[in-house]
Formats: sequence, structure tokens, C-alpha cells
Amino acid sequence: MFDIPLFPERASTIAGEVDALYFFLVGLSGFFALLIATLIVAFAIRFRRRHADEVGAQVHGGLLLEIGWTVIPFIITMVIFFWGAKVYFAMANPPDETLNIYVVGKQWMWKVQHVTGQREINELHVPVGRPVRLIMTSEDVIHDFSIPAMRIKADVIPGRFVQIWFEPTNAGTYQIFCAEYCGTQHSAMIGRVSVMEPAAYQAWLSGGTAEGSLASRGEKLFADLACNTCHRPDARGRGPWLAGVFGHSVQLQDSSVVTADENYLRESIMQPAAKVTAGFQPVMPAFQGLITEEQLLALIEYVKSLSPAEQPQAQPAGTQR
Amino acid sequence: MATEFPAHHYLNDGYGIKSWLLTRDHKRIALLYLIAVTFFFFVGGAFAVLIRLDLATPPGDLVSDDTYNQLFTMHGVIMVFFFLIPAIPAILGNFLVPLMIGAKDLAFPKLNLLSWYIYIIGGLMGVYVLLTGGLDTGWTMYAPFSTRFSTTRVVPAALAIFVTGFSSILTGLNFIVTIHKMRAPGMGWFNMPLFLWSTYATSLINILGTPVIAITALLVAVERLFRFGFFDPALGGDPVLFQHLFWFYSHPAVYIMILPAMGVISELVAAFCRKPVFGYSFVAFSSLGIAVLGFLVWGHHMFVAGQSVYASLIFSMLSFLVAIPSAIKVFNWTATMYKGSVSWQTPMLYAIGFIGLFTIGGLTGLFLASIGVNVHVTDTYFIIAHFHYIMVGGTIMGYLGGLHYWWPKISGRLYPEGLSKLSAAIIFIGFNLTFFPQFILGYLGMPRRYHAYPPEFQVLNVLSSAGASILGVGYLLPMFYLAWSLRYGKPAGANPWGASGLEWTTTSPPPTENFPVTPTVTESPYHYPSPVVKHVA
Amino acid sequence: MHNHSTAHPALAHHFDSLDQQQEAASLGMWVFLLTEILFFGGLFLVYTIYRGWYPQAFASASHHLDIPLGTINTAVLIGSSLTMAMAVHAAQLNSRKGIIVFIVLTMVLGTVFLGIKGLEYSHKFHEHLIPGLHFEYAAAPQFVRHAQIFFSLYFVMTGLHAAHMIVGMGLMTWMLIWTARGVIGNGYYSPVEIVGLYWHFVDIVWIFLFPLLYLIGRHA
Amino acid sequence: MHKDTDMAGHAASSTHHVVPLKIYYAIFAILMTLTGITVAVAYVDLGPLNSVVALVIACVKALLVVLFFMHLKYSTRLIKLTAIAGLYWMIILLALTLSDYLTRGWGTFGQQVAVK
Repeated sequence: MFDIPLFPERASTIAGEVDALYFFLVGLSGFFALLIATLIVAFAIRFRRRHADEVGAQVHGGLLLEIGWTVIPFIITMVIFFWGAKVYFAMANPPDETLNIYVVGKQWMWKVQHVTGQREINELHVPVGRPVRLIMTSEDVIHDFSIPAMRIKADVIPGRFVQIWFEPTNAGTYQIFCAEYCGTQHSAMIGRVSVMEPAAYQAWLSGGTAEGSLASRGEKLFADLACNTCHRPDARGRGPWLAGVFGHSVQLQDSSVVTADENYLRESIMQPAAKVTAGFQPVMPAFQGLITEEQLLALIEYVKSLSPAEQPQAQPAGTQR
Repeated sequence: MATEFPAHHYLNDGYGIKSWLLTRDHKRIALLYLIAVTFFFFVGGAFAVLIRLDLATPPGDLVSDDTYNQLFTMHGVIMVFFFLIPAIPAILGNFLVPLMIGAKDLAFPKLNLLSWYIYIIGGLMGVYVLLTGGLDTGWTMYAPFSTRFSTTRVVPAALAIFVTGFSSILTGLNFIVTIHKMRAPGMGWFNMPLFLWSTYATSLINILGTPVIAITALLVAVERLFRFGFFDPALGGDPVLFQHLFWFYSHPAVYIMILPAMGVISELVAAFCRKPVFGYSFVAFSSLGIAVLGFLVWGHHMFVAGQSVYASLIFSMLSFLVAIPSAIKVFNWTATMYKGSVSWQTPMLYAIGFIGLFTIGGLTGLFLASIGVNVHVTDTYFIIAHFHYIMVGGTIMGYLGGLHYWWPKISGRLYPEGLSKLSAAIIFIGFNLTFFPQFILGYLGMPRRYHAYPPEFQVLNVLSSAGASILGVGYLLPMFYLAWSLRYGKPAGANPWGASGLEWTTTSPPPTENFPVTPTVTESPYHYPSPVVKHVA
Repeated sequence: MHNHSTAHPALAHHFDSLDQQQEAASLGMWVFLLTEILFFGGLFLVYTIYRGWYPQAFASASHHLDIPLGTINTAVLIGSSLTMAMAVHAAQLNSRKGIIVFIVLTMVLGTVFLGIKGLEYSHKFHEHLIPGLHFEYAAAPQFVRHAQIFFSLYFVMTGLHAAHMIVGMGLMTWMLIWTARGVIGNGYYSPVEIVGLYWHFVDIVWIFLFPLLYLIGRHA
Repeated sequence: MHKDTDMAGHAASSTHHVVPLKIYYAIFAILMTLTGITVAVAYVDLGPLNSVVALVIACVKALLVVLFFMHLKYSTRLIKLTAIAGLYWMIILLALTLSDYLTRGWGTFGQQVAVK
């Protein structure tokens, strides 16, 4: 009964940095709150009114004091700002090598899609000690993927990808919450992260899936949807060949340049007319509403898997052709 | 010795229902607001009690999840739009602005009455929403949930917000023009009571921010009704744009709620220490500073919302700047108490409570302005605790303190001192018990707007629920004893507190024209001993 | 100009002088226009964001608006601003006849504007350009989605603008009655002046709406 | 019977200034000319400058209406300040929102993928 948690578990590399700033702020707040409380209580007692006609000293102010309590708070707040910005910088910047996992939120569940093909619902398995990058979107309303033990959180927005990353430090299971109100069963949109030792994680991975990797599913879809009639390596393609596109810059019709990240690929599939590659006509149909978010993920993962040197071939485990 | 009740005053200047519903007297309109706002306060409060009762157990056994969602939504909508925003400006502001500047009325009395009717129409639309299916979008009404997915009465609710907005715009407009154009001879800007500075700053926010929420609510209604694309990604819109528009108003709206309370506290501290407010001009300009800076910080509500990281940094830094004028106020109030003649009468207890609770609310704001910590605590109970420390610990303490302080002026009678002290103490204890545990819950990660929660959070939630029931009792008491005092309270006399300020120079209750002759001001508003009638008791 | 000791019939009880009353009214209207700037400001913000996101769709959709009609309407509305200014001028000179003539002229021009606007709306209806309702965009099907955002903005912006004009014309009717009854005149004309301020503001909104909605990418 | 420290004084009060009709006619003529120019210029390809020119012309027109038709030129400092405040807050709304939209494409800090 008296096992009341007062402080959250700490399970990621960033958690310690967030907590350090938090403790600093708690100390600072405690100091100023006590200072003010002590002063007002002390003044209220020391200078209490002793007879009905008494008046206070007719003091109007003091410039030095005013400057003091303007400048000192300014300095303190700027210190907190830079500290907070530094922590945020680390939070927003994933390392170069990450384990990428896709997350799709929908009313009211979290669908997790691993690149290796495993799918989970309201569960997320990750290994200890490896930075994990979650690439997330929503099928309907705004959700928010929050893991308090990792001190990370991000709104999951329909129509685009957002990403967060964390590096788990301790094996164990931790709560996932939906932190942005999303309708009737908002509070039921919860799940668990299972952080596993690397060996256990490998074992879990090899539990495998019959469907093959995400990229291989994407490759099949690429053919089923007849994408490959236009997006082909030879010169007869009416669309650009996609190998090596991901992560590089693309020149558009209006001669502006964009970087082909996940959001660009999403837009180019869902609403191809929005950003047309230079030298091509806006002839591709919009797939908005025609494919699911999960099919979209498969297609994107397939495009990402196409490396420039090679012929079309799904990357990690292209088993089904 | 016995104080006589004046023979003619605004309350007995006509008795019929028409003399109230068609009145143009700012004091009567203030009372009309008092009745309507009190009604909504208790409706919103009843929802709060139900929310806390439901949260006493982890699965939320009292109501269903849909009902729960409607409860917190209607609690938010009613408390924000129908209680906190109008409370101090429309009741105390309406009553006091002309009295404090020595005018006969506001610049536009008919417009003032119109504001009240608009408020009532908006309120009736809110009641209509309540009775015909409710609203479950949260008071924030985020798209695309509100514009497509919710099955509740979003359109009438959005229109209710649209309509009610014009009430606060017109009230703000009235105050601005009145303060500029209607001051008594000798009443320069720096002879004005600080309550007027904060009312002026509040009015600025009202007229500059409210139109943006009005147009946003309208766009939500249009998108939902006609499938016009503005915010829904399925139509090519950006839901984050809704949040920008929403918070452009709704962050400054926090200052609409707290600034008037700060003005009240300045008056209370001066009156109950019988001392000029320390650093008058700093306190005055900090109100304007908050109003202006308050418009530059809305993005701190959106650090995890998909906003660009660079914008987040800008908003984070600007947010810290708002802390400074708030700190200036707190330090100056504290300094005012030094060498004062500190009375422990009820309004001063509220003022002391305000300073303490607002300090905590303000300091926890630093946690939220700091992006690194904000990411972890945003959308959790930490936020709930923080803004209730500002809204309830700040605004409601200020409102009740002001209501007690000016009650003798409004009603002409004294309220029972012992009972009022007791209720102030109950409110202070109940408040802290309700909301302090929520800071801990928030850092633990408990998300807001959760109908069911993991069992390990139960103890803290039960504490909070227990506090809420104490708080509820604390709020009911004043309603009864203030009503009781209307008939049985001792006549107050013109200046029961021995306070300075023009409003204490006229009778209690004041005559319809406020002052028999237009006063001429020669001194600062906080000149002690009060040049006017001494304390008689 | 005014004799303070004999109260002007239009002087309200809570003001000390007619000057004070007229200044308060004028400031009140300017403060209200401040509100209006931010009201339309929200719409201009939405416009800015989506035009930045979908420049080609906006240019394409803008081609479906009728420049001759838009230009005529701009001229009509500027003309009505002129007549409104002249109505205020007449009021300043205490010419009741002038007030009535110029306000009626302003209302006629306002009606012409709304008539043309209605004509344009009906064209859009027949061309299936109402978003959310049988929207068809065969000319450039790749822009069908984002052109709807343009037309959503077009209808809301011009619709709210038209609503403001209708309110303004209602106020002008009131001014006509007050002038005919003799409330306005004898040095009291601030109601006409503030209605004028409102009308000019509505004109300014259109001055921005016209190029932003009608004149995008016309050279292409 | 009132004091207003932030007013220039009653002499400049808008309620007393009568603008000669000639000025109104001149402003009307300029506004019509500018309307013509803005339409004509829309058909000339100026690249990204088309929008800029259209907006500059619109701003000039609005300024003329405000200064002369709305008598701002002859109004008190307080009213001028009111008009400027509207502009200022509108700029805040646009600029801070655009600070998000214009930098979203930059990705996270230093995350920009190497070009080419």
C-alpha cells in the first residue's frame, strides 16, 4: 500500500539529462517559493496592525531593488533557457545509426511495424543500448506517443511523419501512453515497451514472420500497384527511377530543391502533384485514400532499400519475388 | 456611532425587472454579470467534482469514458470562457472602473449592457450544447478531431465561443475608451489605481486576441459543416495551423484571467498594509509588459506538436521573458508588506494566499518554458497542476479577495468576518491538497484527460479528489454568507477598511451617478492615512 | 465651438461635453477596427500558409476567378469609399441633405458590389467550384484537392467581407433615419464619422483580397 | 473636463478637421490608377516579384485610404498609435507562425541530409 511511486523510472540515456534540469528547477523553485512565503508570513506577523488608525510607512519604492529583481530573474531564466535548449538539442537529434521502427496510431491503438517484418499492437520490443528511432504517423486524429520512463513524447499527426528517438539503458517493461486527447478511449490507448537484452532481442526477432521484411512487402506492392511500369531504371520510364533517391536532394519542376526524406516520399505517393521532379510530367495518380498507412510504410521502406548501384532488389531479406 | 445606510443608492433606484434588464448603470450590469458568472462557476465546479470523484479509482467507476470526456471538456469550456475570462473584468471591472476614475459611467453604457446580453446568448448556446449531446473535444477543440471525428455538438459549441468572444471584445473596448477619455480632473495615468492598469492591459489582450479565436472557431465550424479544407490533413490542411491560431489567443487568454487578479492583489496589499504599493510604476508597466510579451510565447504549447524545432527554441526563449514582469510584481507586493500596517482581515488573507500560490504557479511555468523538461511533462498532470495554480490559486483567490474587499461597497453591508476567514482557510488547504499531488503525478507521466489510469497512481489521485471535496465546501460557504449579509449584514459605511481610493469616498452602496459632484484628484491613489472617511466601528 | 453650459441635445448624461463624447466614439471605433484587423488577420495567415504550400494549385484555381468582374467591383468599392468620405464631409459642414445624398450613393454602390459578388458566386456554383459540394476540377485534376483549399478561403474571406458590407449598409440605414430625424446635425456627426471609418476599413480589406485572390500567376 | 496626457491636444482633434474635397478626388484618382496598374502588372512575368508588387500596391492603397479617407493624417497620436498597434499585432501573428512554417523544412538540428 505504501509503495507509492513519487518519481518515474529512468530508462533512457536522455532521462538523466532531463532529470538533472528538473532537479535544478525544483531546487530553484523551492528556494524562491520558500523565500517569498517566509517573507510574507514574517512581514504579516512582524508588521501586523496594532491599532485601528495605524498606517504603514509611506515608502514608494527603491530603484536599486527594482533593477535587482529585474536583472537577476533575467539572468536565471536565460541560464535555464540554454540548459533546456541543450537537453532538447540532444532529444531532437538522433544519432546517424539508428534502429528504425514505424509506428502508426489510430483510434485507439498503436500499431508498430518493424523493418524486419514483425508487427505488434500496443507493444514495442527494442534492444538495450541501441538508439531507436520511431517514425510515426496517424490514420485519423492527432495522438501522442509518450514513454515517461524514456522522458520522450511527440504528437503523432495524420498526413505526415514525425520522429523521436531514445536509447534504452535498462531492460524491463515501461508504459506507453497516448498523451494527446483522441476521443472516447483515449485512456485505453496505452501499451508497453519491452526493452530486452541484445541476445533476447535477437531471439525475439528470429521468431520471425511469414510475410518477409517490410521492404519485400513494399516491393510486392510496388508491382501490384503497377508503380514499376513508370518508375523503372531504363529511359522509357515516365517517372523517375527511385534507386538512391532517399536521403538525397531532388530538383523540382520549379527548380527548387528538396531533400527526399520520409515525408517527401509520403507526399509524392499520396499527392504526387505537390512536388514534381524536374523533367517529368505530373501524370502520376494520387494514392491518397487508395492505400493504407501500413502499405505506404512498406512502399517507403522499399524505396529506401533501393541503393543506387544495384538493380531492384529488396534489402535485408528479399525472399519473395 | 452606528453607520447609516444611504437613503438613495443604485440598488433602490428602481425595483422592477425592467429596471435591471434594461439598466445602463455599470454597477447594475456588474451585478447581472455576478449572477450569471456565479451560475456558470458552480456548473463548471460541479463538473470538476464529478471528474475528481471518477478519478478516485483507477478504472473510473463513476461514469463512462464518453461521459468523462464530456465532463472535462465542459468543465474547461465553462470555466475558461464563462467564468475565468469574464469574472474579474466583467464583475469587479464593470463596478469599479468608473468609480476608480471618478466617472459617472463607462463610455458606452448601452454597449456594456449589450456585452452582457451577448454573454448570456453565448452562455445559453453553451447550455444548449450541454443539453443536446454535449461536447467531447476538450476545450482546445483540436482539429481534425473536432472537425471530423467527434460525434458531439462541435458546431454550436464553436459558435458559442464565437459569440461569447464578442462580449469580452466589447467590454475591453469599453474599458479602454473609458480609461482614456473619462478620467476625472487631476487623474493622470500615474494617479490611477493599479487595478486600472491591469484592467487596461487585460482589455488590450481582449481586443487583440479574441478576434483570432473567433475566426478560428468559425473556421472549425465551417470545415465541419461544409468540408471546406482548412485544418484537416485529409483535405490538404495542417492541424498544427489550428493550434497556432488557437494558442495565439488562448495563451494570452491566460493573462486575461490572471492580470485582473494581479490588479486586485495590488489594491488589497496597499489597502491592508495602508501603504503605497512598492514600485508603483514598475508594477504598472509590468502589466503592460505581460500583455505585450504574452502575445509572443504561444508556441510553448506546441513543443511536441510537430512545430519546427527552431520555432520551438524561439518560443522557449520568449516564454522565459514573461517570467520577469511576473517576478517584478511578486517582489513588489512582498516589499509593500515591509513596514506596513498589516491587517489580517479576510481580503488580505486571500492576497497572501494569492502571492504564495501564484509564486508556485509561476515558478512551475519555468519548467514548461524550458523545452527539455517540457517534452516530458507536457500533456500530463503537471500541466493541469501548473495552470490550476495560476487559474484557481491565482485568479479565483484574487477574485474572491476582491469580492470580499469591495462587497461592502457593492452591497453596502459587511459580511461575517469569522466565517469568511474560515472559508479562506478551507479554500487554501483544499486547493493545495487537490493540486499539489498532481505535480508529482505529472512528472510520473500520468497523461491528462485520462478516464482510467494505472493503479500505481491511485494514492495521489485519491489525495487530489479529497482535496477537491474540501475545496468545493470552501467555495460554497461564501455564496451563502454573502447572500446572508445582503439582508442581515451590518451597514458598512462609506469606507469600512480605512482604505484610500476614489471608490471609498462615495457612499456604500454608491448613488446611481456614483459621485454627487465630479471629484478632483490631487493625490496618488495610495495616500495614507486615507484622506477620506476614517474607519468607523 | 460648443457652448458647454447649455447641453447639446445629443450629449449623453455621463459625458461632460460633446467633444469628449465624439472623441470617445471615434476612439471606440478605431479600437473596434483593431479587433477587425486581427479577425481578418487570422484568415490572411491561413491564406499565407497554404499559398506557400500549394503555389501552383492556388495559381491554377485563381484563374477561375473573373478579373473583369473583380476589377469592376474594386472600382465600385473604392468609389463607395469616396462617397462615404463625402458624406462625412457633408456632416462636418452640417449639411443634412449632403449626408443623405452621399449615404444613399454609398449604399447604391455597396449594393452593386454585392450584386456582382452574388453573380460571381452563382458562376462558381454552376462551374462546380464549391468545395465539399460536387467540386469538379477537370482542367487540372492534379490540383483538385488543393484548389478546394483555395476556394474554401475564397468563399470564407469574400463571404465575411460581404457580411461586413451588409452590416455597414444596415448602419447606414440607421444614419439616414437619424439624419432625417435631426439627431445628426448641429455639430453632432460622430455616428456618421464612425460608420465611415468602418466602411473604409471594409474597403481596405477588399483592396488586399482582390490581388491575393484574383491576380495570382496570371502571367503564366 | 478631462485630462488626457497622451493626446496632442484638442486643436488637432479629428472631429474638427475638414478635409477639402479636392484631396478626396485626388486620392480617388490615385486609387483607381493603382487598381489599373495592379491588374496590368499581374500579366507581366516578374517571377516571384509579382506577389511583392501586388502587395506593395495594395499597401499603398490601404495607406491612402487610412490617411485621407479615414483622416488618420489629421488624427490624434492616440488614434495613430491604435492603428499602428493593429499592424504590429498582425505582424506578430504572421511572423511568429511563419517562424514555424519557414523552418520546418530545415529538419532537426544539423540533421539535414548531405546534398548530393
